[in-house]
Parts: sequence; structure tokens; C-alpha cells
Amino acid sequence: MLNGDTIFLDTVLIITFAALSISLVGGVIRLLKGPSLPDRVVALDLIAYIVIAFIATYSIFTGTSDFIDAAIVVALIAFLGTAAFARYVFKAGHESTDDRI
Amino acid sequence: MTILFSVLLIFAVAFVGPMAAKYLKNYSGWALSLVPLTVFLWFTGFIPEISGGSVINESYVWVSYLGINMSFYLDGLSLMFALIVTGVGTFIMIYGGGYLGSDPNLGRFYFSVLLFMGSMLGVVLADNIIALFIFWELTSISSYLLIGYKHNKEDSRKSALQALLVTGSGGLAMLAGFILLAIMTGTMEISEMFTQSGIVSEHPWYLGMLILVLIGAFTKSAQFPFHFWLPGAMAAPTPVSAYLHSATMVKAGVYLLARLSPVLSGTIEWTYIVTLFGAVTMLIGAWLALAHTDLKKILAYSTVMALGTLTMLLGMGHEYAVKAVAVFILGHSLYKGALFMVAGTVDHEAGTRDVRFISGLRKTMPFTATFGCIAALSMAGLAPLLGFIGKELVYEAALSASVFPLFLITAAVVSNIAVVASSGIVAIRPFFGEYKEHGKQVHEAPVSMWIGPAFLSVLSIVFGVLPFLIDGSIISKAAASIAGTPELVVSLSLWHGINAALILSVVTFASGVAVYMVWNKFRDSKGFQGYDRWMGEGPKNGYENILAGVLNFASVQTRFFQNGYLRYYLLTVLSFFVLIVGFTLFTKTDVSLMADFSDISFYEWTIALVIVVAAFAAVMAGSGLVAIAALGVAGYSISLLYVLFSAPDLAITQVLVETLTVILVALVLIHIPKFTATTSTSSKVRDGIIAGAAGTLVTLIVLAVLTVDFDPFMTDYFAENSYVVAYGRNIVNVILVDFRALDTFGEIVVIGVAGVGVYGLIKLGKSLFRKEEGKTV
Amino acid sequence: MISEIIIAILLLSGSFFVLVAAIGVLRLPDLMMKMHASTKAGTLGAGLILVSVGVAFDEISVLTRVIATIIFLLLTAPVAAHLIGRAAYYVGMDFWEGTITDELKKDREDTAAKAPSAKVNRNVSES
Amino acid sequence: MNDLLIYPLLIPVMTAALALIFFKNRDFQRWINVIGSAALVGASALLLYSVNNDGIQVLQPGNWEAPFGISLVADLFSALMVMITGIKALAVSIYSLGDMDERRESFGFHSLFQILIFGVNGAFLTGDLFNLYVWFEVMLITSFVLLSLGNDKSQLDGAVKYVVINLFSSLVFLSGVGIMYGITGTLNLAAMADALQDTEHTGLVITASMMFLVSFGIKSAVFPLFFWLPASYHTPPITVTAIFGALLTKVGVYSLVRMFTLVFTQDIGYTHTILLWISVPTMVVGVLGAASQYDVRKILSFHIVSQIGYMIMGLAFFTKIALAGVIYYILHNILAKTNLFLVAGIARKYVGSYHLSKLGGIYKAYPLLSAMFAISAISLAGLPPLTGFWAKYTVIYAGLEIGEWVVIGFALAVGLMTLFSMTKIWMGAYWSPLPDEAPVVADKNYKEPTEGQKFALFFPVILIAGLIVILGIFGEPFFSMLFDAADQLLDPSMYINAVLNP
Amino acid sequence: MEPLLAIVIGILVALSIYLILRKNLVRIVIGIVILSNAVNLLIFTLGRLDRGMPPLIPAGESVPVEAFANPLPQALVLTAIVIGFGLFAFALVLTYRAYTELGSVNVDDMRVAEPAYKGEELPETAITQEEDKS
Amino acid sequence: MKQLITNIVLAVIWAAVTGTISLGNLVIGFILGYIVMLIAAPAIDTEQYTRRIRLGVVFVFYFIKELVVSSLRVAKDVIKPGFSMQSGIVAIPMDCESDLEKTLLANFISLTPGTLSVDIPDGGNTLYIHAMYIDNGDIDAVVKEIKNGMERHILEITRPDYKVKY
Amino acid sequence: MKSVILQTATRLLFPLLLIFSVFLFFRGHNEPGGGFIGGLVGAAAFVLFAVAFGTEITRKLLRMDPRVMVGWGLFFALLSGIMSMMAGDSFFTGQWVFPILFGSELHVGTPLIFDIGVYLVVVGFTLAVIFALEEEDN
Ligand code: NA
Ligand code: NA
Repeated sequence: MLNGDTIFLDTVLIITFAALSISLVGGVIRLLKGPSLPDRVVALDLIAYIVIAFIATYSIFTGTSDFIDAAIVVALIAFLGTAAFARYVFKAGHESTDDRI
Repeated sequence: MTILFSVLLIFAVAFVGPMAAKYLKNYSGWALSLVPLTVFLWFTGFIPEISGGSVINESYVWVSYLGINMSFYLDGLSLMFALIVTGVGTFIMIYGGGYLGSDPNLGRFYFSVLLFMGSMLGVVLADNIIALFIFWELTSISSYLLIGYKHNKEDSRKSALQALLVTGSGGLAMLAGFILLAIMTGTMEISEMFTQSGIVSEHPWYLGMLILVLIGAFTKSAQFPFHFWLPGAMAAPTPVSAYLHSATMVKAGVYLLARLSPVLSGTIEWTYIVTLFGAVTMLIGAWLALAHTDLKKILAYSTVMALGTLTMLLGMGHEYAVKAVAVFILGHSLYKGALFMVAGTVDHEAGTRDVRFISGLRKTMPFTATFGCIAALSMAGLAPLLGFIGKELVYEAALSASVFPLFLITAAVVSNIAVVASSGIVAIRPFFGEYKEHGKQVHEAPVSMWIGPAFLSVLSIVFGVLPFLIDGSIISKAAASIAGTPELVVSLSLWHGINAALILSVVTFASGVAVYMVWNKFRDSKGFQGYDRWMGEGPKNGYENILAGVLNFASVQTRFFQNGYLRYYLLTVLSFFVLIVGFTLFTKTDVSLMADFSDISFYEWTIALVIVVAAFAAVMAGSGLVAIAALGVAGYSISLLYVLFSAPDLAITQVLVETLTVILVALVLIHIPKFTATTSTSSKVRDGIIAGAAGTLVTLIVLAVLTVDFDPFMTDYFAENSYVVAYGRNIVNVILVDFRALDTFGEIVVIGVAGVGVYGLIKLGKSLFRKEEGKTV
Repeated sequence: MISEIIIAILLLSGSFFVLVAAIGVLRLPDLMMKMHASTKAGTLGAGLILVSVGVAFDEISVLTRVIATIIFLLLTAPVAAHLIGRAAYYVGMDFWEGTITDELKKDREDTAAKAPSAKVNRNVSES
Repeated sequence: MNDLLIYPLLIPVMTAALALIFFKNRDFQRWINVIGSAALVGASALLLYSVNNDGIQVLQPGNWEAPFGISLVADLFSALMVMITGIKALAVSIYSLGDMDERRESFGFHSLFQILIFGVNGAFLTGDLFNLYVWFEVMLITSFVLLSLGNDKSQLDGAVKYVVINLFSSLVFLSGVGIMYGITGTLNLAAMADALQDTEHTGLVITASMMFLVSFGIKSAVFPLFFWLPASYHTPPITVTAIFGALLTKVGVYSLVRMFTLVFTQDIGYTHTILLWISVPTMVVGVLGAASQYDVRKILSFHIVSQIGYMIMGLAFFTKIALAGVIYYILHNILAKTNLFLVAGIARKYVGSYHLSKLGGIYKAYPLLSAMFAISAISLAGLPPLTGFWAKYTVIYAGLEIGEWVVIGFALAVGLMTLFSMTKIWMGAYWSPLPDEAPVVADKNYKEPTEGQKFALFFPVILIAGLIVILGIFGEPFFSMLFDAADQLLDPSMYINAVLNP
Repeated sequence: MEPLLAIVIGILVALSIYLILRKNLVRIVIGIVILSNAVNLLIFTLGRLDRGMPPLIPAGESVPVEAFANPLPQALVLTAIVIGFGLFAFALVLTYRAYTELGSVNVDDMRVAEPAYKGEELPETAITQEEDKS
Repeated sequence: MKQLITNIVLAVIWAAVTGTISLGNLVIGFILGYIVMLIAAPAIDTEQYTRRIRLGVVFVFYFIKELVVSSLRVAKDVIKPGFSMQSGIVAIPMDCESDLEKTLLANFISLTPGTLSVDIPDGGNTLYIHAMYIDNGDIDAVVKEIKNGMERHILEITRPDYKVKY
Repeated sequence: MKSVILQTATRLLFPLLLIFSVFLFFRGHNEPGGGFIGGLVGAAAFVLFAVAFGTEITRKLLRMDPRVMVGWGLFFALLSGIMSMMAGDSFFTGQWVFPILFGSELHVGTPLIFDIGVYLVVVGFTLAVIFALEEEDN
């Protein structure tokens, strides 16, 4: 099912996907564990980077560069969400530091 | 002039009525009476033709698609009724003008009463059964307005409603019956149904249809147990009662039975039901009259008795009965119309209608007294008045009844005994004896108020003494119409020799006088009041209980369904969704869980897992912000999924929207403190079950659809035209801005409106905005 | 082949740093430390992988977009970290036991001692 | 290609766009609203004329042939709905001149109003399932905004319930669209109907049809999905309630009729039986709800539910006369319901309340208003010879023809209860004397509406009442269209051919 | 992949409906967001999936030269996302307004438009309004 | 003049992101850049553009070195069990004056592993950073490293006449 | 939430976001992007600006009430359809011209005008919401 150019590159890509998948899971665990809202926001931030990396890897994997635009948008936009969270944390005060699921 | 024109003329004048009242003042009644008079005279012109044996059909296409024509049928029966309606109507206009002369609402009275008159005329003339129904309902509406004329009084409003609901429910049943009848016969023209009585009576729907039609007729004609609305309707001003309850509205039911008799009668069902209900009503009505002292109540119950008699006769359906119907209808219209007007005049002049407090008025009100007495004699069935002939025919009919003859004779006699007594009470009590002083100075009424009784009562004498004036011309043809035969020889005469009927009459009169003598004593007796409660008030209480019960049930069920709690609404909606979709899925398809997971790579599993886990985190999150953070993760993962499956535009859009969602939620939640509601475990479990069921259903449906051999046939078209015709290489975008630009246009309208709406919602709230800093909930 | 090796190195090192970031975010003891991991390693990891894309496609249009992405990352990531770190700090984030100094706190207390009215944030009370 | 189809969409949305661009000019907004509505009436009339004379009209915007582009289709049913929408839009836009307050106007009332009309017409004219979804959303968001605009407490409460339940409905609809696309590969209703004529996936299609039933059922407020309606319709200003009250649920009914005559006809024994089962409790629960209320707007709101039951019942009967009756019922109900709300609004202007206990004396003091109420109420109660009678008669006839005794029994009983509710308003607000604590009597600041306002308020009411009377008495040409429309609905091949083989 | 997504969609639907049945209006709105994501995925999935072949026509060609994914569901989902976002924005702000005007986000407390029936007892927290004010 | 340069820079960026460096595309980029500047005029301090470009070129190598080296250290600490480092918030007195300088410093500190800018209170001259590694508890060493490292590099670029003060 | 860092970064990011949004907008017909995506990125630029500097100055920057922008957006989208009708075609039928600019043939058509409408509405919508909410904050 892999369609990288060579077995070598395919293997590298699989390793990359594996690392990214584990990272993604790691991010989600942090999201679940928190314990504070900022912790979760950091997890979200991390996941945004992973998504960028994932899209980039997938572009190589499929040989299609059209997905890069999605990565650019994530890179450019995701921090706005973080900014919003930061602002909320700032306003909501200490309460947001203990925001358990 | 055509028949249609005659009806429309009266309707048209109804709209002029208020102006007439305004500008012509005291002469308005007289002026307006010219209209029914004209129509009356015009109809008298048909007498030779009709009595010559011909019928007149007049038909206009109305709604051909429904088979509904505005068609009229003039034969003996309808002619007789048309004459009664317009004839009595003429005097009612005059009387009404006098009676309500100073009332500021006189104009509305004219409007309603003329509307009623036109409708009633329509009822008796219509040939198309639906046209008849339409006029029928119009009489209900206009009589509602008339009964509720004194609408400031709660009693009037209630009585009007009562009459409307009772006759309205009957009307609806009747409508169903009519439709069935039309379907059974394949025509809506009554005149075309006459030939199909065999088909009708053997049709499996016959009994159902008959009952429905009878409910309509019985409610309108105040048959037991629906009779209670009629005395209640006495809340109306007297001109109204005089018109509606003597000659017209209540007779509509009788008319209907008579009209349809050729089509419906002759069966065992008809004979039993109609005869028995009639007889029972007759008995009950007659004796209830004696339980009251209000002139109008007495007259009302005696009207119930008359209607019962007519119904009973129509149930018998044989020759005597049919003749009796025709004569009795005419006789009753004349004397009852007169008597109501007299009662009204007495009330108007003496200020009360209670016979216990009025007597000796003959000296101050000689005309009124005279005509009242004549009418009462006719009602009592004394020779030589028309009432006598009618009553004799009733007895003859009962004597030759085919079912329960003994019961029917007894019932007829006993009822008439009560009527004799009632006649005494309404005619002798107020006018004879010592004049009683009461606050008001009593005068003779103006001419407008006694000319009606005068004409009508004199006619009772004229037709009684010279019955040939009516028998050949009208009565025999009317009777023939009822019997459904072209010719029915009716020779009316005062003297038939000494026969059974005459003997019964004598017995009746003697007993009636006796009852009159002891009336004062037994009227207030426990037993008789009990009878009134059972038979008079009982059904009325039944009606009120049903109404209250329905209203009570209405509020209970409304409180149950529309209970104000959004969660309950959602629970119901979602449960319904799960049940109906689930039921359909499991009964209509072979649910299979066939699924192939072999082509899925590990990172796709991971992303799927992340989406689910993040969404789960959003569900479990204690605060909205945490939920939104989790949702952001789910959203980014979904956009990754879009990337994996070749949808870069979607992925970008998803990321953008997800991010803006986070921003909005953060902006909003800054102002809303954390709120954790306590929910019981049982409701959590319940919600979980519904949620789980819905999710399972959706999964099953998607899996099922995935087994369908999918043909994305449109794709090629888009590919071929995307660049060649629409100059775009991004097919998705070309779909958005060109192939399906209308969708996109709708989409921007949606978000545009959302923007305008959010802006308004926030800014417009500012003036009302009363947020206290640090307010907690 | 050489380009493949370069791509492989970039991919592997990139994913390594991403993984480090993830483990850091998972393991590190307090928020600030987690942010160290996510911001730097995340940027570096994603950046390296992006560079590998540029190499892999060897098209000017891809290369420029890759560079644009990296620039955007470099521009936004520290700002995001600053915003969330600052907010968390001011609302009283707990530090781990290895924290030996907080000069910002000291300075603020000094200022507050001079002008006692200053209070940074409004506390929304809970229901 | 037939441009006539685009004008009923173009005119309102252009009006709305202009009203937005010049939103600071209140007079401009007010007048362009009326002018736009008047133009819409003309455009709708042309469309109806053309459809009536030349048969089903189809327009492919963008000139992409069906089923690839979106089809706009006007059969007689659609054209009639568009016509009545235009009339209603004109009436309400004039009425709004006398009723709407400046605050709401300055926050976009007039453009929102036109966009709502735009959405409604779009739903009536589209021949594409996803496009129908879009139109629903246009209506939905606009109704959200109109409902909540003003921020009255009860408005917000009502809006919350309205919004949540209707959003759910939309998503069910959208899922249904996805499923139908997943089965047939097309979104074009004609192509879909064509593809499903000999489908082997009947069970699945029927399952999907139930999702549409739920979604449109919520929109049209049938039992047991109607709760949002009585929870919210009485809360906004009466002009808004009048816009909603008659029109929005009818789009739901329209969609049910469209889908269950054109697309979901594989298993009528099942689907239409379910429709029938839904219709009866809808009629009953709705009318009982009305019977239990004392606020005129609430009474009328519950009646909307009840009347929807009749329409669904007619659809369930699925005969020519029944469908003609359904269309008549919809058109009639839009007229009568609109007018009743508008009249209630005028009554409130004069007497100061919507609550029967605080109303009274209108019959005596305002005979014209009373007459307008009476005409509308008599019509709604189904008494002859006004529109309501024909609507009810036709549907009941259809039911009796196929022997649905029990259902018709309920329908008749509900008719009686409807009559009862109308008399309740009549007696409580018109006949009964004005209570001492009537708000206007108590309010020293009360100002009689100006002559201009009175004209704006009464003109539309008289216009609609006139239509109710005229349509009731001279129904023949109208019924000719209704029966042709029913023919078109019963024979989907006409629709399919018009779209796919132009 | 489609069957896996079918399961994901089902789970998302279940989770969203559970949220929609909560008392907190904020959570209800979040539930609607999740539901809307699930439905978008549903449309996307039912248009059938293809990996790595976006529906773009390569430069220099006038028609796609290779296989490409079904573009129509993508366009539909895009439209649906946007519409959903508009509706969400409104619902969210409505929640906010409901809170500022009514003082609660507990839907059980919102009894202004439908005040207590005769004899019905509302919880003390319920927000009600004097009758017939508007 | 500076406006013109900015505009040209925007045109080049345009050409870069669009991936087509043709005269036509540059002209389009120029026009669009002009429009953007028109819109953004009140917002941006266009003077800073030229310097930003130079910064990008000169600074890149220093930064990459820093990034990789310290990332590896973080990686090591993250992976090995237990934490032995000392950390804390350290105040850096800045020589940076303009907002751009401050921001650049703060951001590059954040991007460099081991340090994270927390705040510049009231836009003043003190930058508070969170340092992951305060080796041996020597706070001044951290400050020195920043001032001699990142700040020096930045200021050298932004100000040709810059002299190290430490 | 005043932050020098954020404000300075915003000065850089704002024009970048804007030009990128224009890029996405124009590219949309051939590559991922389009009116909606471009509009959202453009709006994001203003959102960022509003977050960093407040709404008052951002409103001045926009120079137009967001609702009016929505109106113009709808107007442009409609205009594209009306132009088709004036050309004698069905509503929304693409009308194209092919000007040659610097040697390359450009495709300019009514769908582009339509997309401008989309862009404007998206920006108007987003900013109407954000401005209103931001201003509620003060
Ligand atoms: Na509605
Ligand atoms: Na009242």
C-alpha cells in the first residue's frame, strides 16, 4: 500500500508516521490529563505541530504537494486559538489552573 | 329574479342593515321587511307551478372539481319552507325594529338576522348536498351572533357557545354523513339521489352514514339528548327566538329529515331511531315546559315537543305521518312565531316574563292579548285553528304507526295534554285574572310589535277554517316531497267525523285543562323539579361536564407535553428519532455488520482513535474551555483525516473554522462562570442509552449504505468541464463557485445573516444589559 | 539517492524532535517545562520535516511554500508560548520543586510594596 | 432556460443586500422592503401564470445540465407556494411599517425579513436535495435572528429552545442528504427519484426516509416533535410571529410532501401509514394545547401544530383529491394564520395585551377589526364558505373516500375544538366587556396609532381577509390549479422528465 | 477505511447526543458542534474515500490525467462546515445572551417563555418573568 | 523610498508563495502589496522591513546552531528518567530599545530550547524568561549567556554601531 | 492583555496574513483555497489585530461596518449572476474574458466576482461577530 519511491524511503516514512502517531497519542494523553487548562492548551499547540509534520510527511508519501497549503494554514492560524485561550486564562484567573476533566 | 338571486339579495341586504339602522332609525325595521316580503311574494308566484306538479331546478357550477354546484331545487317542501322563512321573516324584521328600536346595536341585529335568513333560505332551497351544508353552517354562525347578541352578559356568551358547539358538532358529523352519501350515490344533488334509495339502504355504509346525518339533524332540531341548547338560547333577544326557534333554525333539522326522507327512510334503522328519538323528545319537551315559569322557557320546551313530534312523524314515514308533518310545520310556525313575539312584547312592556308575576294584561294590551290567545289556542290544538288539524293528523299517524303503536299513541296524547296546559299558562295567565301592580307602567306595544302576531294568528284561523287554501297548493306537494311520491292527496278538513283521533283530542283537552288547574301545585313539587333536573338540566350538565372534562384533559395533556423543559423536549425528539429510524432499519433491511478493516494503516487507526478520545474528553470536560480544547484536537485530527483522503480544501477550512470556534468560545466563556449541574445517575444512564442507540443506528446505516454499489457518475462530468468550460483546475472550488454556486450563495447568506444577527443580539442587548459585576449564579 | 538520504535524515530527525516534544509535554514536571518541549522541539521537528518536503519535491513552488510555512511557524510559535506562559504565570501556576528562583515575582512584590493597589486580574467567582 | 424562476429568489435577496448596504437609512430600508415585496408578488404571479399555462418550468443556474448543476423547478405546487409567499411578504412588510420598532429596524429587521422570504422561496423552487438543505439553513438562521432580535427575556428563552431543536433537525436532514447521496450518487431530486424507481435498496431508502420524516417533522412541528413551536412563537414581536407562524412550518410540510410524493414512494404502505399515525396525535395534541391557553399568540401557535396534522393526514391519504386538499390547506392556513396574528397585533395596539383576561370590548369599539378577526377565525375553524372549509372538506372527503373512518372522526372532532378555540378568543377579547385592569386603560402614556400606522396595519389585514373571502367563494379557477398540481405530484414522471429531459 | 469511519461517526453521534441532553447550555452547543462534525464526516465517507489523489487538474492539462477523489462530497462538506459555523456562532452568542439576560446557562431554569402552570412548582433557581410583559 | 522597498518585498513574498517568479506575477504581487499596505498602513511600521530581511539572512545560521544544540540537550533530559536540572524565572535587563528588537529577542529566546520568554511587563526594559537549566544555580550565567549570545547577535544586526556591554 | 511581543508580532503577521489570504483567494480556482478560505484568513488577520490592539483601531483599519461588508458581499455575488443574465445566459452562468497580461493569458470571469462576494461576506461575518464580542468585553 505504500507508494514511496523506494523501500528505503518507505521504511523511513513508516518510522516517521509511527513517531508522529505516538506523538499524537502523547499529546492526547496530556490533553486528557491536564490538569490545568494551560496544560491542555500546550497539548493542543503540540498537536498543531504534529499535524503540520504529518501533512508534510504525507505529502512526500503520496507525492502530492497540494496538501502543503493546509500545513501553511495550520502554521499561520493555530496560534490564534492559543492566544484566545491565553486570554481566557488571563481573565478567568486561578480557576483555570485547576480544570479537571 | 332567480332563486340564487333571491338568496343573494337577502345576504346583500344584510350588509346594508347597519346603515339602515343608522339612517332610517325607527323606520328601519319596516324598510328592511320589504326585502323578505318581496322574496316571499316572489315565491308565492311559484305556488301554481309547484302545485301543478312540476319542480324547479336551478344550478350553477361552483367548484366542479369537487362536484359542488350552487344548485337549487324547488318543490312543495322547499317552497313551503321558503314561504315560512320569508313570511315569518318579514314580520320579524318589523318586530325587531320595534323591539330593539333604541338599541345602539340594532344594525348588527339586522346584519345577523338577514344573514341568518339568507342562510336558512339557502338550506331549504339547496339541491347540492354540500351547498346545503354550507348554508346550514352559515345558520349556525349567524345564530351564534344572534344568540350572543347581548354579549356583555356572560350568560349570553355561554348560551351562544353552547348552541354553536352542539349544532356545530352535529354539523360536522352531518358533513361526514353527506360525503358518505355522496360517495355512495355518486352524486351531490339531492334530487338525483331520490332514485337511488335502494342502493343507499343496501350499502354497507348505510347505518354509519344514517347515524351521522341524524346527529346533524337531531342536534339542530334539539332532539333529546341535545335539546338543552334550545332553552339556553332564549338568552337571545325575543325577535331572534321568535324567528330561530319557531319557524326556522330548529326546523332545519326537521327539514333535512324530510328532504332526505325519500333517500334514507323506509329502513328498519330509520324507523326505529327516528321515531323513538322523536317520541322521547316530544314527551320530555312537553313536560319540561311545565317545570318553568319563564314565558320563553315554556315556549322553548314546547318547541322541543313540537320538534320531537315532527321527528317522530318523519320516522313513521307513512302517509298520515307525512301529511301531519307538513301541516304541523306550518301550524307550528304560525302559532309559535306569534307566541314568541307576544312573550317578547309582554317582557318588553311589563319588564318580566315570569308568569307568576304578570296577570290581567288584557286590559292594557288588548291586541297583544287577543293575538296571543288565538295563537295559544292553535297551539293547544283547539278547533277551528290550524293547530287542531295538525294535532288530529298526529293522532291519526300515531294510530296507524307500524312500530310501537301503543307507545306512540300514549306518548302523543300525554305530550299534548302538557301542551294544552302550557298553552293556558302562556295565554291565560298573563292576560287574564287580576292586573298585578309592578314597578313599570304597562302600555300596549306599538303596532310594529303586534302586527306580526296579528298576521300569524289570524292565518292560524284562516287556514284552520279554510284548509283548502293550503292543502292542494302547498301541503299536499310538501307531503308528496317528503314521501318521495309525485302525488299525495291530502284533503285537510276540520271535521273528519267522530273518530279515534277526535276522541283522543277531547281526552287531551280535558286532561290538559285539569293539569293547568293543578299546575301551581305540582310545578314546585320535589318530584317535578327532579324531573326537570334529570331531563332538562341533566343533558346540559352532561354537556358542561364534557366540556370541562375536555378542557381539563387539554390542560393536563398540554402540561405533560409542553412542559417547558428543553431537556424533556429533546429527550422526546431523540427517542422518537431512535425508535422510528431504528424500527425501520431493523424491519426493512437486513442489518449486517460486514465490514472490512484490512486496508487501514496504523496511523489512520491512530487518528480515528484520537478523534474519538478527544471528543470523549470534550464530553467529560468540566468546563467549556477544556471541552473546546479537546474539540480543537478532534477538529485538527479530522482535518488530518481530510488531508489523508484527498480533501485539502476541506482540511484548510476545518482548521480555520476550528480555530475561530476556539476564539469565539473563549471570548464568550470569559463572561460565563463555570456551571456544573447535578444530574442523577439514572438520567445519565437514560441519556447514555439514547445516545448510544442513536450512535449505533447511524453506524449501522452508514455501514449499510457503504454496501451499496456506488456510482459517482457526476464526477466525470465535473472533471471534463471543470477546466475546459469553467477554467478552474480545483474541481472542488469550481463546484463551489460555478457548478453549485447557488449552494455557496445560500451559504454566504447564512453566515452573513449570522453575522448581522450576532451583532444585533449583542448590541441590541446593551440597552437592556444589566449585568452586575461578579454576579454569581 | 543522495536526496533520498537527505530526506530520510530530515524526516527521521524531524520526527525524533516531534517525539521528544510529545514526550516532554507528557513527562516534564510543570507547565513552563512542557512549553519548552512543545515550542522548541515542535518547531524544530515540524520544520525539519517541512524541509524534507522541499527537498523531496524539488520544485520552486513547493520550496517557497515550505519556507513560508517555516517562517510562519517561527513567527507564531514563540508568540503563542509567550501568551500562554504569561497568562498561566499571572494566574498563579504552580512550579515544580526544581524551581530555584522567580525574579518576576520578587520584582512584582517590590513594586506592590511601593504601590499596594495594583492587582493584575479579576477573579470570577465560581458558582 | 426560464429566467422567471430566478426572480422570486433574486428580488428578495437583492432587496436584502441593498437594505444591508444602506442599513443606516431607516426609511430606505422600510420602503425597499415594501417595494421588494411588491415586485416579488409580480414575479411570483408571472411564474404561476407561466407554470399554469406551460407546465413545469425548469431553470439550470450556471447553465449546467441536470443532474450536474442545481435545478430550480417550479411545478404548480411550488409556484402556488411561491405566490402565496409573495402575497404574505407584501402584507407583512406593509404591516411592519406600522408595527416594527426602530431598534429592531436598525439592526437589520428588513433585510432579515427579505432573506427569510428568499430562503422560503428557495426551498419551494429547488430541485436539489442538498440545495434544499441550504435553503433550510438560510431560513433557519434568519428565523433564529428574527426570533431573538430584541433580547427580550422570553424571546431569549424561546429562542434557546427553538435553536437547539432546530439545529438538531438540520443535522438529521444533512445526514439524510448524505445517505441519499451515498445510495444514489446524485443530489438532484428528479435524478434521485428516477434512480430509485427500481432500486434494490428499498429498505435502506425507507430508513433514510424516516430521517427526513424526523427532520421535516421537526420543521413542520408534528407530534411528537413540535415542542419548540409553542415554546417560542409567542415571544417575538407580532410581525415576526406572523412571518413565522404561517410560513415556516409550511416549508416543512412542503418538503414532506415533495419528498414523500417524488422520492419516497417505494413503500407507501409503510411510510404513509406512519405519516397517518403521526397526523392524528398532531391534530389532537395541538388543538388541545390551544384549548388550554389564554394568550392569543399561544392559542394560535398551538393551532399551527393542529393544522399541520390535517396537512400530514392529507399527504398520508395520498390520493389526488387528498393532495389537492393538502395544497389548499397549506395556502389557506398561511392566509388565515397570518391574518389572525396580524389582527392580534392590532388588538394589542388598541387594548394593550395578548391575554384574554386583559382583553375585551373590541367587538363594540372596533367593528372593522372584529370583522377581520371573524373572517379569519371562521376560515381557520373550517366553517363555510371561506377557505378553511374547502381545505378541510377536501381532505376529509379524501379520507372518507378511502374509508379512514377513525382518522376522519378525529379530524372532525379536532375541527370542533378549533371552532371552540376561535370562539374562545372571540368571546374573551371581542364580546366580553373590557376588564377594568386592561393595560391600555391603565396606561396613561398610551397613544393611539397615527392614521398612517393604522393604514399600514389594516391594509394588509383587509387584503388577506379579502383573499380569504374571494378564494372561498370563487374557488373554481383555484381548484383547477390545485388538481393539476396534485396530478403533477402523483405522477413523478412529469417532474422527472421536465428536469432530466428538457 | 470507510467502516472505521462509520464507527467513528457513530461514536461521535453518541457523544454529541449525550451532550445535547445535558442541562448546561454551553455543553449542548458543544454537542451540536460535535454532531455537526460527525455529519460532515458522514457525507464525506458516504461519497467514498480515496487516498492521496486530490481532485485537482494538473497544470498544463485540461482534464485530470490520473484517478482523483470524488470532489462533490468535498464541496458539500465545505458548504456544510461553513453553514454549521455560522449557526454555531449564533447559538454560542445566544447562549451568552441567555446567560446575561436570564442569569443562567441551566436550561432547566429557563422558564420565562413558558411560565409555570397552575399548581406547578418550579425549582428555586428557575428564571421566570411576570406574565404578559412584552 | 522605504515604502517602495516594502512594497517590493511584499511583491517578492507574493511571488514566493505563489511559486511563480515571472514579471507578471511580480507586478501582480506589487499591486496586491500596495493594496495590502494601503489597508495595513495605520498598523505597520514599514521602516522595519528592510532590516527584517537582513536579519533573516544573517541570523539564520547562528539560530539553527543554537536550536539543534540545545534541542539535543532537552531531548536528552526528556528521555532519561528523573529530572535533575534547576529552573526558574530570570530577569534579563535588555539593551533592546525598539519594540521590534525586544520582540525579536523574546521570540528567539523562546525558540531556543532551554529558555522561554514569559513577559516584558509594561513593554519596559526587563525581559523575564523561564530558564530550564540554571546550571549550579548560577542565575547571572544565564543572563550573561543571553546578553552575549542572542541579544548581541540581534543588536549587531539591527544596529551596526552596537557594542557589547558585558 | 497588552503585550509588546504580541503587538509587534502582529505588526509583522498582519500584512503577511492579508497577502496570504489574497494568495489563497486567487489560487482557489486552481489549487486549494478560494473565497471562503481566503476570507477566513483575511478575517483572521483582523481578528489578530483586534486581539492585539483592540477593536477601535481595528474598525478604523477596516473602514467599513462589517454588516455593510456583508451587504456588499451579497451584492457582488448577485452581480455575477446578474451579469450572466445580462449576457443572455442563465443566472450564474460563467462569463469569461481572457486579457493578456505580460504575455500570459489570464482567465477573468464572473465566478471570480462571485468569489469576491464570498470573500467579503466571510470577512464581514467574522468581524461582525468578533467585534461585537470583543466590545462586549470592555
Ligand atoms: Na410556522
Ligand atoms: Na376578556
